[in-house]
Amino acid sequence: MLSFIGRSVVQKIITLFFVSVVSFLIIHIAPGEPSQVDPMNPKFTPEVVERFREEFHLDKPLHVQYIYFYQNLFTGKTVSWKDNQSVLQKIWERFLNSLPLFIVGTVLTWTLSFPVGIRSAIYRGRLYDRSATFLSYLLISIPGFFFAYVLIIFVVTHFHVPVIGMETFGTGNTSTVFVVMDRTWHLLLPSVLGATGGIAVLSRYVRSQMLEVGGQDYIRTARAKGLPQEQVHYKHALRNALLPFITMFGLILPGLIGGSVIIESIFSWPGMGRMAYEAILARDYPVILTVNFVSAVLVLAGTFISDILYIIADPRIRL
Amino acid sequence: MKDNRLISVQDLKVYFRSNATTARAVDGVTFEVDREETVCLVGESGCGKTVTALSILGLVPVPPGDIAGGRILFKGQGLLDLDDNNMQSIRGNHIAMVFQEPLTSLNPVFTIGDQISEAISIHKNIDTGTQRERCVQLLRDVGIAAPEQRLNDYPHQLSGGQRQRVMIAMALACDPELIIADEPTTALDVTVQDQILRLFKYIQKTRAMSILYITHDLGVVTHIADRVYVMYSGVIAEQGFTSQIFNHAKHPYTRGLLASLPSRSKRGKRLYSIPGSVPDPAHKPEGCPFHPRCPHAIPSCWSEYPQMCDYGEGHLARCPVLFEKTKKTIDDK
Amino acid sequence: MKNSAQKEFKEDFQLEEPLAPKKTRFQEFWLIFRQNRLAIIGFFIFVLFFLSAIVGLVLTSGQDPLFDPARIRLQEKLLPPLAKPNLDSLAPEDVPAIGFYLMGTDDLGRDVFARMLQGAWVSLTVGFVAVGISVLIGIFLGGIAGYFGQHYMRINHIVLASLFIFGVGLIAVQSPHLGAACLVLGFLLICYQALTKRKPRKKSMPSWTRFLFKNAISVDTLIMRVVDIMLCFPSFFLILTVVALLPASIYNIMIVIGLTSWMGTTRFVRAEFLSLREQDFVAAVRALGVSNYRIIFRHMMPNAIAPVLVSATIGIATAILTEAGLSFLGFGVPPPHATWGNILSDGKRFIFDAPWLTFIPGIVILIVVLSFNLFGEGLRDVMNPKLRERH
Amino acid sequence: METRHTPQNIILKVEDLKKYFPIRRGFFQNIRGWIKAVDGVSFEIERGKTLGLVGESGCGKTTVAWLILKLLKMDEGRIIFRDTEISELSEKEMKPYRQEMQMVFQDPYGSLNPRMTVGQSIEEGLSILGIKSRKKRKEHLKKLLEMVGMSTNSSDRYPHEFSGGQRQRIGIARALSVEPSLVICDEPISALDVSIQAQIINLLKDLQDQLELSYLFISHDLNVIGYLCTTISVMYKGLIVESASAEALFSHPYHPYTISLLSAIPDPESSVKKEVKLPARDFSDTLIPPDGCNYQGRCPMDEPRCGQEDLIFTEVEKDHFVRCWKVPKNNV
Repeated sequence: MLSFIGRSVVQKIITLFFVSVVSFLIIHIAPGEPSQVDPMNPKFTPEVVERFREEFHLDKPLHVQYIYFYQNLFTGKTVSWKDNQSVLQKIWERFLNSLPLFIVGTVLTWTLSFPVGIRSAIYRGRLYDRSATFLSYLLISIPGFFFAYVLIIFVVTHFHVPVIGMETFGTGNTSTVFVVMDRTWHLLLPSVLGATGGIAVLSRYVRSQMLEVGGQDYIRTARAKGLPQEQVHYKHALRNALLPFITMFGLILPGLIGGSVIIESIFSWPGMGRMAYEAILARDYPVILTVNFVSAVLVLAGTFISDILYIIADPRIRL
Repeated sequence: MKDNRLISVQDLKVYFRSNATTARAVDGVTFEVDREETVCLVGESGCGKTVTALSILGLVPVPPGDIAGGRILFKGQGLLDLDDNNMQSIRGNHIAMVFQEPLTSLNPVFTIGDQISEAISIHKNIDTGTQRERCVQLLRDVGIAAPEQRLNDYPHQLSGGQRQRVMIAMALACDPELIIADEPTTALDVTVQDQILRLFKYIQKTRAMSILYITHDLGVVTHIADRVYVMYSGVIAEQGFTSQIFNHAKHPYTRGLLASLPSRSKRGKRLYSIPGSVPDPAHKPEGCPFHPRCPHAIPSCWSEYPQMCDYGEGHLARCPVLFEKTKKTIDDK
Repeated sequence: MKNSAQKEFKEDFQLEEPLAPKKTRFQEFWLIFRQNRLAIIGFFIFVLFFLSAIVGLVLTSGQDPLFDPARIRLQEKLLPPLAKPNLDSLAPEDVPAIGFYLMGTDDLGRDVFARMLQGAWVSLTVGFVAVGISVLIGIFLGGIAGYFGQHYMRINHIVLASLFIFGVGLIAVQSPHLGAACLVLGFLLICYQALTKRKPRKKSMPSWTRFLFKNAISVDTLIMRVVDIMLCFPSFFLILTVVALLPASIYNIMIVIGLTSWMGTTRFVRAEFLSLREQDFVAAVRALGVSNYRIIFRHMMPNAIAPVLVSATIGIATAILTEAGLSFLGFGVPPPHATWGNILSDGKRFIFDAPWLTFIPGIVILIVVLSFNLFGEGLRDVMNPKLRERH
Repeated sequence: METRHTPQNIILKVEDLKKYFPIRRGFFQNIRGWIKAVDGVSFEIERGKTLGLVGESGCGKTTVAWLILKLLKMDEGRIIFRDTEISELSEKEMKPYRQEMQMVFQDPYGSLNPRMTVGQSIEEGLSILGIKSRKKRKEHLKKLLEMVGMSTNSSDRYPHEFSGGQRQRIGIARALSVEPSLVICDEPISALDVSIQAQIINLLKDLQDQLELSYLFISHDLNVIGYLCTTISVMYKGLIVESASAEALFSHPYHPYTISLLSAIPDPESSVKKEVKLPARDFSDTLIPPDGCNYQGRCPMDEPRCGQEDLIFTEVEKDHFVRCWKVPKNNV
């Protein structure tokens, strides 16, 4: 077990190194330079550009730049080119904003898709299963931004509540109840939207896993023992069907960044995804690279956690 | 005699329906198992023997399965009419089953102790301590060394033979009257198969229970069976005591099977082989299901479904053609 | 008795016939496929979409297209679907070809129907080209990892490859001396290898060179690590970054989507190949002495490709969604050219005044993507060997 | 029956074949032990005769087959086909010998490419044989199909349209398409229906007579082995523990494992019911076997000495070899 952990950590660190190199190369080899972002801006005289290049080591060869950048990153000195703020500080703030969205979305996904999927599997081929199947295809296929607008129109016209942003502007003096309600309304739509795709995909997956396990011989054994149906489904089948989801559980971590760009920009939610989007627009390389690096760390940490969980959960794996 | 009957299956029909076809997996099977008797159901893959066993326990998946007709009487009680709850109290408690693949038939994520005591706890009202003792005793009975330690093992930690012993222990957990063993040794090596067969006989003797043993291996049958039912394509082709079947087979199929077995004594001689293939349950031939492969087939075999012919002393075969022939030879004599 | 039976058997000895009546592959596919009603609907929409994209391309391009998606009629702006143009105020060449605006007009008075037709072609090509790229890469790398996976890269291979990559890389980033040195070193290494290869055995070599010929990493591990690295990038974010940095063009989008989505296929093909390698029929043809090339392309690929096709169908749906998302965010295809994503994006400002600008492209994307998904699921059933096997 | 072994008469000779699979553990994936799948197997097959290799599942029978066909790389040993040592040949040099040795597989469903018609599968072999003309190939194909008892119109069908026994026939036709002289049959009938097995056995026997084939027949079923084979080698955990002519092995086996195998055969002809004993002890398998005899722990005649000595394959009678130190003493 210890040697597995050791091997896996070393492997992940090597992977991380290559990720950092590749992302650095992608950004820097692509045509265009940040110093040319706004050539029309009168403030950017050639001297300023030159000073700018010098300050951010842009005049050095690439490998030197690489070392400078990651040195700064690990010592926490990296600053955004746009506003000279500490990148880590910025990411942390945005991360805190994204967190409630992420948590509500994840909880919704995982609590809804399992009952739906299991029920679909048990009532396979019946009306419930068929409508759930069609609905999940519908949800997988609907473009998120379109669905967002449909929902916005629906909520705004029927409930007359504003939903854009994190809270309604100028609600500072009103009662706590109102603020909480207001916050909840703002949180609800984007997190529901973020969860729909996940629910659809996951419930399909739960269903097929349950069906797969349901055809196994040990389920027949359990029934031959005289176990009641519920116990067969929820003890013998579910326990085995759940195993693959442990691997998926580790993979929700990176969803913190990647999945939310469109939704956060529609709802003007000041989260990580929106920050990344703005950074890309502004060619703010340090922010882009750091976000990328953080998300790679999250991916690797996620797979690491799920590997460990899987080993703990499945008695067949011996190390 | 009547009181001695444990289970009787009468004209059981199980069909599997799909959109296009209906596969008549079991097509009118009748057989009995008496108390303290070992009965073998012999047949090739696809002849419906497993489906027959599963339908006794009500484990045929519906749909696509469909119990199209017949009765199953267990101690006089019709099993097919029971609701789920009553059926559950019979499964494992009065009738237990041992399956073919011991590895896949045990749940990989529970310890064997859990799985055995689960069977006890459903049917018997015993506290956990006693359950544990009973598990240990059961494992010891089926010949597993150091049962106390094995209790906390997972199935993958055991060898194939040990797993099958665990399956048997699980079946024995509630002292059932009938054990249905569905090809329990097919996946095992010859030496292990021998041990398991001995174990079955030992159990039957010491516990006074009945065994319905399902196999395709005629060699196994001679080892274990008191009476034999030969199945072909969803029907019973021949039935009788073991010595009757093996020494005086009356159905062309049984005869063909016996003649086609390779053995050292037949070296150098050409083996008899039954021509053709086993019929697909979805496209069975008309009349006698064996007629396309039968050397004795006469035109009426093409169209008429053959009746069981009684040779006396419990020996029956579903072949009127051979029955006529034997009668003639007896008359001639 | 036994003898007579044997004689009878020998007399009517007959050749074995196949069990099932003859059916072509297509008939078999169709028999299974038609059981899935949703898949059939998906398939017809799929065909319809395909046709309309091609027809749309013909009708909306050229010097004087029948439907001009770029024609601006400011006086006709934000008309609802099926609205008749005001013939008095409109120049005759501005009147739409079918006499009315089937899907209304947008804020510049452009015919939404014409724009949707033009966008269909964009969606179609993006979907097919991007998935084509990713499937090709995926099959190639997955096939190598699955078939030649046990082969080892020796240290000299790796040294060589990295020398050349660094050499070219360093020259590209303006340090030509170091780069040239790397290249020269690599060239020397090749010469050295060629020399040593001619010698019969490696025994004569000094011990430090033997280190060069040690096995370092298996091909399989190498490819799978590359997949791991690629999976570390959040895909939409990566696509967004690259598309933003590159000049806006539809081809860049296709290539970028393709280059960032091959990992699933690779893993899949690798797993298929690994399991196929273990199958007896592959062992049988290896025993016959069939060449590796033929084993891969004639025996393994046809068996591995079916599930890849299924995931490709669903991949097209995802690519269309991704492209629409990019267009929506304002990246990608440059403005005068219409795509479904940017029609929706332009329309979002008028969501209450002209909801059709949001709903028409939204629903069309939904239907097309849905049809691809349903069709893919249907294909999965058809390709499932369990459903076709008789036993 | 017994002819003196002359070198010309021997078609395949295997000497001290070894294949170990490493067990890797720990941080650096160091090799912590070896699974000795095949641990020094030697035998020879005479032209036109059948050697039976019998043993329980996992004893390394199939690995031996794959090693001989060079589908797996061996670690040590020599394979001599006719007069040529083929163990060191490169893939290119191996080509002419590949055609000489073919294999019939256990699983009739997995051994045919499901996406190729029967004709295509068999013709592949024919084109390797060098038959270029299309017409000739079709003729050959027809002949081959008839030889294995299949009708000619099955050539444009896909494997799933056939039953298990029919597929096995097709598999045999494919193996014969390159006109081999040695066919390795790896449990060719154990996956088939009982009523079909005899068909395939008869077919294999007919083909042997017609084409003068030699067989290496791998099986776990002593009934079949006893019926088909001239010589029998009993394999246990990677080693051949006893080897003799079929008559000798069945009438007076020496090795305790062979004895237990023979007594365990469910033989319908001996309808004597076996006596009921207490359930026999069951055996746990260890991954890494101890020193000395590999049958330790299961052997009824276990003694401390079994764990100390390395055993030699001793000739206890003419052409009867046993790997057990007790046997010569009993026999003297």
